[in-house]
Amino acid sequence: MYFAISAAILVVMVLALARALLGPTVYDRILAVNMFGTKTVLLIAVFGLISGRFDYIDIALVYALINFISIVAVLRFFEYGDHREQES
Amino acid sequence: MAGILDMLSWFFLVGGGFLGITGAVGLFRFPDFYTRLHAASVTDTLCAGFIVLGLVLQATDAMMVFKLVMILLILTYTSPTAAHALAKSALHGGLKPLTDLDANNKSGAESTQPEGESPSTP
Amino acid sequence: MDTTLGLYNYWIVIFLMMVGFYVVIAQGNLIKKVVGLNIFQTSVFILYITMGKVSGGAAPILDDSVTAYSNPLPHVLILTAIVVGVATTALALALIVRIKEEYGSVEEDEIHDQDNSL
Amino acid sequence: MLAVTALSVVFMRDLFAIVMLFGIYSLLSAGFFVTMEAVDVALTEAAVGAGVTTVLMLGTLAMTVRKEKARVKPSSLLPLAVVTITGLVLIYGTLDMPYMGDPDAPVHQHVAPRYIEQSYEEVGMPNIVTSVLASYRGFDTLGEVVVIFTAGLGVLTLLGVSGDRRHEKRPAVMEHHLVLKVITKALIPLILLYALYIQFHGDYGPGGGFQAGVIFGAAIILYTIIFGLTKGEQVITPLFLRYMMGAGVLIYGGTGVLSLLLGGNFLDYDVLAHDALHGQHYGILAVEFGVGVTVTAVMISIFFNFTGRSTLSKDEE
Repeated sequence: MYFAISAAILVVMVLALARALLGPTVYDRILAVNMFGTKTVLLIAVFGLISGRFDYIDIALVYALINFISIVAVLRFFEYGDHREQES
Repeated sequence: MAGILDMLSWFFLVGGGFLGITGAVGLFRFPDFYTRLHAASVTDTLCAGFIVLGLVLQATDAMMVFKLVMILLILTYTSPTAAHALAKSALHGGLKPLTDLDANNKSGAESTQPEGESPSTP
Repeated sequence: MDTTLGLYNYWIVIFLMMVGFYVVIAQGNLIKKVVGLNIFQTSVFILYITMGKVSGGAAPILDDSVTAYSNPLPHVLILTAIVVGVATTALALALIVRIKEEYGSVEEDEIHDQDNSL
Repeated sequence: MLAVTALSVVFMRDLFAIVMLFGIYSLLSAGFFVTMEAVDVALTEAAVGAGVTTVLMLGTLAMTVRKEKARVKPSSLLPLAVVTITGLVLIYGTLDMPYMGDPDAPVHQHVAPRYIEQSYEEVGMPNIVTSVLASYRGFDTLGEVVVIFTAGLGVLTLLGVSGDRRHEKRPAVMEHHLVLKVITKALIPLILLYALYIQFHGDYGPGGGFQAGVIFGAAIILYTIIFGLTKGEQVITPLFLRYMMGAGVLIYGGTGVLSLLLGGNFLDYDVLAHDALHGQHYGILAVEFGVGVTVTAVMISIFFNFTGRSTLSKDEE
């Protein structure tokens, strides 16, 4: 049953990856990466339950934090890059 | 008691999985960025919540429950925030919502971002 | 079938390694080269971790209920290698920034042209 | 999936998209490490690959160009041939490799059994990775720390901005993101607390100085991204960062020298306390702390330099 859940998450990941590859605008890609990150957190958490060792939860926690940081960073630099292009 | 908990947990897990796939299909199929954002972020948050809740009901260790709850908390904090920031910067960056088909969708997208256009160029 | 499953990881590693290699030697853009280098690096990490895997082994944190562990040594090596990797990547990127400032370009061809025209 | 992502990197022109894909790529490889039971490595890759590397690459992109130039001469045939031949040779080589997960493979015969069986008696730590990292292979790790320190110095020399230009007024870029600011304020203490947990829980679970340093650095980087470089440098001044970078290495080396003075070998922690196990414990704690301090300082200082440089080059235009 856990495996069914992980399979579902994997399907979601594949679709998100496809969107990241196709994504016409940059924002689509960022969105897909964000979703991908969230799903990785869930996948690792589920995996931790499968194996019954709660060390994995630590990793999932780190992911949840780092994912947010990277999204914010991407947004910031992207906005910043836009300003540059407009000015020059 | 254990049986009920188990059933509840499976209900959450299956619901989460279903929502996740729905969201991903939406992310993949919807026509423009804002609709995709809607599909992804709303289902994403709920799906994460469901799956983590399901896992919490399955967990045996108090520490594990605590950490899972932390994950849930962080996800419910960050994921809507990220979606909001994304929508805002997309609007700011000049990406227009798709207008011709459904006016409802557009007004919905704009009413949640009323301050989106005012603090613009430095 | 057994061969395929047992060696599948190595093949993926080699594929990734070659992709990274190709990017490094065939692409002219310096930033892309750094990404290629990183891909190469990750493939080496995966190779090591694959070697450290023992089937049925658990993560190398001692626990009474576990009998077999995966090999901790590759983990240690790779752990430090990742952090060192990001430090060197930062250094490479810093160099690229300086090159961009001096030459006004991050394309290899243009930098060569400028060097030759001096 | 890894392969698809890597391949698509080759064909993408837009460097920004490449960086995004690289983020996904490193998330994927971290997932792979989890399935391979390498929890410590996955933790590191999660913090480093998805967070810091992406941030740094974006910083570079902000300073250079976003699009790759169209190639003039399509001379990719020769490299392709070289790559294919090398790949084939390597694949031929794998035919002799032991299968994945085989417990009789040569890798598992040499020193690993000793680490697994005796490290608990000799070092007293449940996490074998930590005990090997800090105790058995302490010299290696010292070397790595010095490498990181050197890389930090290198970035400082290449991109460092001289003192008087540093204090020009720089506006916070994300001034208008109110929601982000509030959430970040709530999150940062959590991240810092979690980094400390990782730092000091490294003996029992996955974690240790390297990971904690990166996460700690990421928290400060997040603060700087949201509130601007000026405020970030008020939290941790660049001068303090430089001291921190050195101090970490010195703590590590100092532990070694201390054990030398107390009559043991260099980095032999047995002599640090009344019995060997406690000595090992103190030694590893000190060493991990040193590692954490250096890694934190180097990460933050690299990031400060990148951002400072990019705001400057913007002013010059």
